[in-house]
Amino acid sequence: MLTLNHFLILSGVLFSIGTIGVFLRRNLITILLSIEIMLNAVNLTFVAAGRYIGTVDGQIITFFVMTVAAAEAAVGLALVISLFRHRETLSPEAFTSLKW
Amino acid sequence: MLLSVIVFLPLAGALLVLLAGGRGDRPEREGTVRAVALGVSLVAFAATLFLWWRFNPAEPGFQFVENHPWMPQFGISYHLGVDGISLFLVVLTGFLTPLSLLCSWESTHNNVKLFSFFMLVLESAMLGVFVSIDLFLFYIFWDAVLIPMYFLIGIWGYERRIYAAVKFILYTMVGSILMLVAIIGLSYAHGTISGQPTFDLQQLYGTALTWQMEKWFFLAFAVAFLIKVPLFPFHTWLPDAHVEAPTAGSVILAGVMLKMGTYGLLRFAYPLFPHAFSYFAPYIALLAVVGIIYGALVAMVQPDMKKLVAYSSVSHLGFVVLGLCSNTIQGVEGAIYQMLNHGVSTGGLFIIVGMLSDRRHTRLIAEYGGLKAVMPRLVACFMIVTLSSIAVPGFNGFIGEFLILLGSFRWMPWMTSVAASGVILSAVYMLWMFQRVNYGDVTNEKNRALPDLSTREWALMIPTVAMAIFMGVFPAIFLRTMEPSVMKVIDLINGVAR
Amino acid sequence: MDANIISFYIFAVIAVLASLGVVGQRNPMHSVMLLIVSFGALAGLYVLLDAPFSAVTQIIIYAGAIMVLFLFVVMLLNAHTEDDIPKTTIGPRALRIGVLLSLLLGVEVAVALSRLGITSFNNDPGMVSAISSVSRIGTQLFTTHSFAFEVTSILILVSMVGAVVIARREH
Amino acid sequence: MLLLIPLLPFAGFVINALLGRRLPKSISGGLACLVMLASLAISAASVWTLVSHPDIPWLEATYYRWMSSGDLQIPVQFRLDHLSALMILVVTGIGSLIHIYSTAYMHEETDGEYARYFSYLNLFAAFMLVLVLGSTFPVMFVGWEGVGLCSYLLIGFWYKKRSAADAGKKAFVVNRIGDFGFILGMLLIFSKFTTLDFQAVAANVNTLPVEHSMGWVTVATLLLFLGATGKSAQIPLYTWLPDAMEGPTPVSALIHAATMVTAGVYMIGRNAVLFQHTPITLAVVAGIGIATALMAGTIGLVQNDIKRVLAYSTVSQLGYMFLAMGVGAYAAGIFHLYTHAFFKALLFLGSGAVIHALAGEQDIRNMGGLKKALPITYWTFLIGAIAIAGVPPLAGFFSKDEILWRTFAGGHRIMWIIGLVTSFLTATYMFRLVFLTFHGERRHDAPAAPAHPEEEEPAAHGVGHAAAASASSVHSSDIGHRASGIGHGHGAHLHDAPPAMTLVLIVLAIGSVLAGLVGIPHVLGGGNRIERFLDPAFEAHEMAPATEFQVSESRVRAGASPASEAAAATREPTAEEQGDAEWMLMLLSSGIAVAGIVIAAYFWLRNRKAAASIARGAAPVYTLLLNKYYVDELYNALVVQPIKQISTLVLWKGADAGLIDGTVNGVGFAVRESSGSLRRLQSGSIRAYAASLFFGVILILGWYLLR
Amino acid sequence: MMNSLAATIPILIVVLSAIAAMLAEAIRHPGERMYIAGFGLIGLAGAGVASVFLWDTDAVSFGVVRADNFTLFINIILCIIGILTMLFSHEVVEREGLPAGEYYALTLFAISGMMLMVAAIDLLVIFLALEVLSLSVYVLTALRRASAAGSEAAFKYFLLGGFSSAFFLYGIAFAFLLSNGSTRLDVIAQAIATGPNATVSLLAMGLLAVGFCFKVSAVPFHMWTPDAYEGAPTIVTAFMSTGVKAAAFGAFVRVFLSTFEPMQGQWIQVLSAIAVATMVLGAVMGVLQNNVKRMLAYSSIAHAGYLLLGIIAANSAGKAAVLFYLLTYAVANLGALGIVALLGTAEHPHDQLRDFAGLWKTRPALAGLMTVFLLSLGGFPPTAGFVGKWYIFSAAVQEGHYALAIVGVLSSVVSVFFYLRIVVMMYMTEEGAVPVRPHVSAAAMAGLAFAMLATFYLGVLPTRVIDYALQSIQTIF
Repeated sequence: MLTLNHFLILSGVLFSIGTIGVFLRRNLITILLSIEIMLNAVNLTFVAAGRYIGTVDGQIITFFVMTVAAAEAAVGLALVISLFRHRETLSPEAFTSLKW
Repeated sequence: MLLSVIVFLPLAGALLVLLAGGRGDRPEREGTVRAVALGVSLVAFAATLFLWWRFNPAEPGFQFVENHPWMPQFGISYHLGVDGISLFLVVLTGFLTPLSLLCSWESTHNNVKLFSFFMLVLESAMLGVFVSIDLFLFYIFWDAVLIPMYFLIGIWGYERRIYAAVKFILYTMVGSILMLVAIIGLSYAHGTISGQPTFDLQQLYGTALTWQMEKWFFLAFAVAFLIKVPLFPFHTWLPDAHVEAPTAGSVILAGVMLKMGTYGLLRFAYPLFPHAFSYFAPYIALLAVVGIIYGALVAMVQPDMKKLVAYSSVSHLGFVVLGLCSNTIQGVEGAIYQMLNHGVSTGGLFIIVGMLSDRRHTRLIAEYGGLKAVMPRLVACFMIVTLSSIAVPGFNGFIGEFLILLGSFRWMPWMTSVAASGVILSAVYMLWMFQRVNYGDVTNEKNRALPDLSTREWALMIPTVAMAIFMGVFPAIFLRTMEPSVMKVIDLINGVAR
Repeated sequence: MDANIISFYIFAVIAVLASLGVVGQRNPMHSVMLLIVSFGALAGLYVLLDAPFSAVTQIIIYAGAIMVLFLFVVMLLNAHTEDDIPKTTIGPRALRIGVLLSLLLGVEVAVALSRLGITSFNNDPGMVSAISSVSRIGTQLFTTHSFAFEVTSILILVSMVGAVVIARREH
Repeated sequence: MLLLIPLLPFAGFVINALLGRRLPKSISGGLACLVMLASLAISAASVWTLVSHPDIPWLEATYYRWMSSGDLQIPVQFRLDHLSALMILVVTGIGSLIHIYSTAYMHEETDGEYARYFSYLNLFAAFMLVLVLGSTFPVMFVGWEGVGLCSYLLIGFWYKKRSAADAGKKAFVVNRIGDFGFILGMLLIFSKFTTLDFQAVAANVNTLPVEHSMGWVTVATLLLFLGATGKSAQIPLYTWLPDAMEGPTPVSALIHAATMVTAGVYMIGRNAVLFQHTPITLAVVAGIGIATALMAGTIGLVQNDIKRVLAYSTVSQLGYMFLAMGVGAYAAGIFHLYTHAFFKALLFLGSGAVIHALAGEQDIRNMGGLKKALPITYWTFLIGAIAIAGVPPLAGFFSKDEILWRTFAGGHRIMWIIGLVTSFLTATYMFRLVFLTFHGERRHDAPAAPAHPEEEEPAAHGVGHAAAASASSVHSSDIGHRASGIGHGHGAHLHDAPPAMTLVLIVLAIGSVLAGLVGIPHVLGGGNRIERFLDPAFEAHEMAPATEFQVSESRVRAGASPASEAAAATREPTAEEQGDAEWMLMLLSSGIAVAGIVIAAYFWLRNRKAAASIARGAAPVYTLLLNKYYVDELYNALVVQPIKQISTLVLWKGADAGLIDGTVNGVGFAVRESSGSLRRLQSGSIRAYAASLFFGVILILGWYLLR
Repeated sequence: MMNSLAATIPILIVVLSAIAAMLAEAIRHPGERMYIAGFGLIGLAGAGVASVFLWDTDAVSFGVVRADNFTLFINIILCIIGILTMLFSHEVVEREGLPAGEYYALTLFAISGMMLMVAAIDLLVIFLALEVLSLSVYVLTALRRASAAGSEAAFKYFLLGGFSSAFFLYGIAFAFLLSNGSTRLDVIAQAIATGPNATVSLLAMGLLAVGFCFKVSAVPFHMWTPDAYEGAPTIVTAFMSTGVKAAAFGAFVRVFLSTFEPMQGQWIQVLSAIAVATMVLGAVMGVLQNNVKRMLAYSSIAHAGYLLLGIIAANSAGKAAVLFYLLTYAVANLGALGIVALLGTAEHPHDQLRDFAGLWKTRPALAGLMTVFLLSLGGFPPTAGFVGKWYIFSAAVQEGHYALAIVGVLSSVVSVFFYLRIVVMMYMTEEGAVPVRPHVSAAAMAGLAFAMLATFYLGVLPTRVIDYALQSIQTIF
């Protein structure tokens, strides 16, 4: 039988997969993608919780989260472009001029 | 109102100085600025004398009290008052500030406006420390003192001035900020007992604290004050600060600021926490005795006059702390008297060293020698101040030291006996320095044609010397006035403990 | 073993594998594609959860709009692969520590959630239909959440202005 | 009126100090002498008042409350009893003479220096009078330290000379060591009696039993005695006095012979009742006194500097006085103090006249044959020497004999024998001095005397006292100039000092002859008037009604107590049986004095080679004595240098700069260093930042989950 | 209708002024000078006035925005921050060639987001407001397109901010689950009160704490702060160091001291540990910084630590202290960074420590003002900073958190060291080769003067403001 736990644990797994991206990938765009994975994992939680509780609010919040994700993606990608213009690379290791 | 006027008059004067100085650093306005600053400080001095004149010596409690609610939510009030203990420190502050302004007349040309500004701000803050009887208000003034002094050392000091200034401010802050925590804790502890937290000193006296609290609060207070004093082994900021500070800064630092520490012990740390006091007093006294000997021994071998005087302060202030710890009438009165003495005599020494270094731009003893033949008048004043500093009877220093020893002897004869050997050592280091600087032949050609005291310098020396002698000959005038208040404080301490 | 469970596991496996693919890929283009796959799997899961609206928006907005934006940038920057900058301020060992942290995080979340106990869904048909009703979602969105909805407009305005001002070429 | 006694010299000091620079010598010097003479006159009048009222024990005047703190009430109060009466007469009398002498002696100084000299001298007199007149310990202490201060100033009067400045400082510091004891003594007394008034203390202590074991009275008196050893140059603190000879000779006469150095003796006399209560202390006092007397006598035997010989002689005589005090013969001690003031002042001033005549020469090996050139000086000096040697009927005989007799009578036989030996030594070295200086041939190599007195320094001094010897070279402005003024100071041009000086010498010589007459003992039919005069001062009295306001402290006051009567009993030997013994001893000591003179005559008048050969034969002893038992070196090695080294290396560089300040700076350093390494965490890499973030999350969640 | 909108009025006014600024930029002819900051000033003043009028009304709009006194107090702080920023901005924007319309619009949007974040009583709205302000600030950070550092800073800020908001959102999800389908704070509070599902509530609380700690830059979530502050245009640094902190702390206090207050026992140790680490690291790491912006970034981390003490104390003094401290911190920090901004030019940012050498000789007034602000940051009487610190620490002591208070005061001594380094430079070091420092306009000087007066006013006569702070916390907690 399908339970809430299934979905919550799945979302947890997806969420932590998202966090790995920043360490594994040397590409800013992929790192942005991993944030999207995390947001989606949260979405899954919301929908599952809404289903469990019996409210549509979960889905509505998912909708807002998508909006936020879109807005973030727009700004993030703009920043990526801007960074690329400065350094001609997308490796996060290239952007360590600010430190200490 | 009188106390508020006294406290804030220099501050107003400081703003006036800013106005008088015009925009920026304008050397052509220097004379005006100096005159304004000196005038203000003299008026303030006159005001402190007026205070003394109106003071009722028979009354043990606070007089000229002003009490206005300030932050009533926390029981903080603008509460000023003087008693016999603080009265003379107020007068001393008023006395030394014009002197220190005057003694920087020749040596400070770099932005006199700002210099005078900070001096006057400093005066205000110091006066505030001595007349506040609300812990919060006291702490504000206490900390506010640091800033102008920091600038005075840092801007107008000598080579390592920045190091010294930073060390000074951070070191003293470490202590005082722990005291802040204790002040807050005390207030709330009082609040939990009486229902209303307060910072009013008189209400806080006798607050029943648990032993743990009392112990830690006392230590926090004591460390703050002992750093300021400075008691061995918290003293190392002092030589640096003194050596690097401009003359005026040294005079104020030694003359008044160190007394803030001893004053704080007497006014706050001891009577607020009498049990802890009686528990810790022997240890503090032990440190004081070590400091007396240690300061003297280290002073003896210093090659730099200012440093020597700085270490001598460690020694002298050790006496004061010892006297305060004894909690006997003579010990405490002697300690207060010694605070005043030290202000006059060490202030005088710094002024003289300043005069010498104005002329020769060095403070190393080895650079001098045979000055008596060149500048007999200066050296005569030097001699008198030296004698006052080494407590020759007839001068002020003796009264203080004698009373302290007398008082503490009744408490701890053995410790006092050791402390009394400081009497020998003080003669050794001061006379040795005096001799190396003033006696013998003029060995350094640069010293051959130094001018003797100028009129301005006479104006510095005469009050100092006169005070040194006057206070040595007529101490009863001072002692009589402080006695009722001292009795009261002792009763406060004894009323609970011992 | 009902169909729901089987579908759940299928979708879940797809989602996890695709997500791992996203972060395990050197080619950003592939990562984006795999993410779309993952999103598809999630949409399937939404369906399982009786949330068709979410499933649809997931496909339309996420896969259809946001991912296209990503793709567009990837292609714009012509960044088909990672730049090999051997010099890294953070060494491989430290990198492993980072990965370890992530794994630890997953473990922690999983442990926490497993403590919830079995919480099965209510399969009351009335509730299910209420959940999956788009009109209800619309009503809710424009009544209870109307203010939040308005806020998103500002959010989008900000991101629009921001994206423009950042990405605009210097004159 | 009592106030005027010290106040007049003080006024002289103030005027000379402030205006002296602009005054001619005649005025500044005249003023100084005038105030001293006025003071003498007032003293005499005061003493007359006291003496003419036998019913009152003292005159007292209270001026104002000086220190007042709780139960400590110290008025500025002067008290003139018989003891202080004698003292103020000595101080003002001898003081006046020496002032007069100085007007001539110091005449070569510039106006400013001259005035400075007299201002110091006046100040000294003022403080000395305060010391003597003060009715309480603290007031006495004012004078006590004040005279020390003046001594410091006057020893270092020729401040350009390093040795003089050093000697002054040494005097002050050594005195301070004594003062340390004095202060502690005061503290102890106050802590027990809550009074520091001499009479009140005496009255209080009389209520206590005599302390035969180490009690607090003993401790207090020992501490006071430490003060006395400092001031009066006794073992172990005597080393400053010989060095003090760096000062002008009249200063040596006044301060380091006649008055200041006797303050310790006076102080014990003042507290006779207190000391009488502790046999232990008395024994210590006597022992130290006689040991000092002997030691100084031996050293005096071989010294070559005329003033140093006199200085050691002073130390030795002071030892006698302490011996007297220690055996309870207070009156005898004070009597010796009084006679000593005359003849020692005379000797010093005489030596000053010699030095003056020889343009600063102080080494007796370079003198000789001055008898003819300086007849007045010679004869007065000789009188002084006879007096100090103890030849009857001069002053020294009576006082010294009294002491020896009392020692003997008190049963202190060993001390008595040492006293006799010392007496012998005294006669010997004094006459050695006389013979070497005035008799024989002039050993001063006249033609070799340089035209420039500055180069007169005899380089090969041997003793190592370049300091003393360099007197002439460094302060050329004074003695050197004077020499040139008087005619280059050698050969036929030698002559006696100016009238002001010779007059003083003559007066003192008369004094040395006659001063002893007030103390002719009973056996000689004299009735020992001085003893009867002084005795009341050594007892406790009811406090006399105060003349002016008095501190209203109620104290327990005992009257003349049994204890003091018992003490009196030991002092008053039953005359008859002991009369014979006293006669015998008197003869013995006179004989010893004469023997000493004879020996001296043999060695230094007749057969100088014999003296030299003895010196060679006992070379180690001779060297030891010449170097004063190496005590200065010992102190230097054991005390001075260790303190300096420890202070510099251990305390300052090690503890202060290293440990304490190192800790303080170390905290700062630690903060900086940790700042430096912690900021490396901020590596700039976004992955590190993310790791930090995740790390935080994991910690928080982990805390909740695993708790 | 008006009533239901009342709570949003200040926010609306700011949003409108932002839009006006945007439109102004749009209709402005290229090269035409226009005082766009004026729109901001008007809007912020209006918002401030509106906030004053709303005082004590406790208006609620849409069920998710609540203009209680707490909100309004922070609104006023934000208005002050905004007004000062606007006053400083005009010449800075012109001199550094920042896109004016966008700059003002984004700043004002950010302020509206901040106001909303504090006013919101629904986690979802808080999240959205957080995103509004975050996105605005990210963009503002990167606003100087020519600067690689700016973009780098912005991206770091953005990426870490993205992570943290994911965590935050995750926390909201659990809260949603916990409260049976609502994100409203009061409902969540009820759910916690009625019998919390321990694990879910802990998860929700922990993850929300992460989000807030990130925004207030508490250790170990602080890593972005120095880089972002250094890379951003100075005026933006000034703005975000104060505004974001005020808003984030406002929401933090609201969520943790009302909704999650029953769970105080659960979060107090965590926050204590974070506070200690924040205070110590912030102070210690600032010691060796040579870039003033970066130094002040570490200082702001330390200050976040002190502010956390107020939350940990969790008594009324603590809550009021947080508000008061935010105000004192805002004027002082904005003043200090404002001076840095005003002295900088596009070529020469004037943000290195040595750039300040001899400032008092050429610009005594600015040096004096800077000193006052630094002393206030260092907590010296009689400036506002002292009263703020005293209030915070006394709140902590009142609850018996002596250890925290002692760590706090000691770390504040350490931080004094680096504030003094600037003072040392300004007064005690000879002027180096610094290019001519630009002129500072009267408007900016007026702003600085206001900040200084506020600093002294709050330091000497804080009673009234403290009273307001106490009033503003009574309505909600």
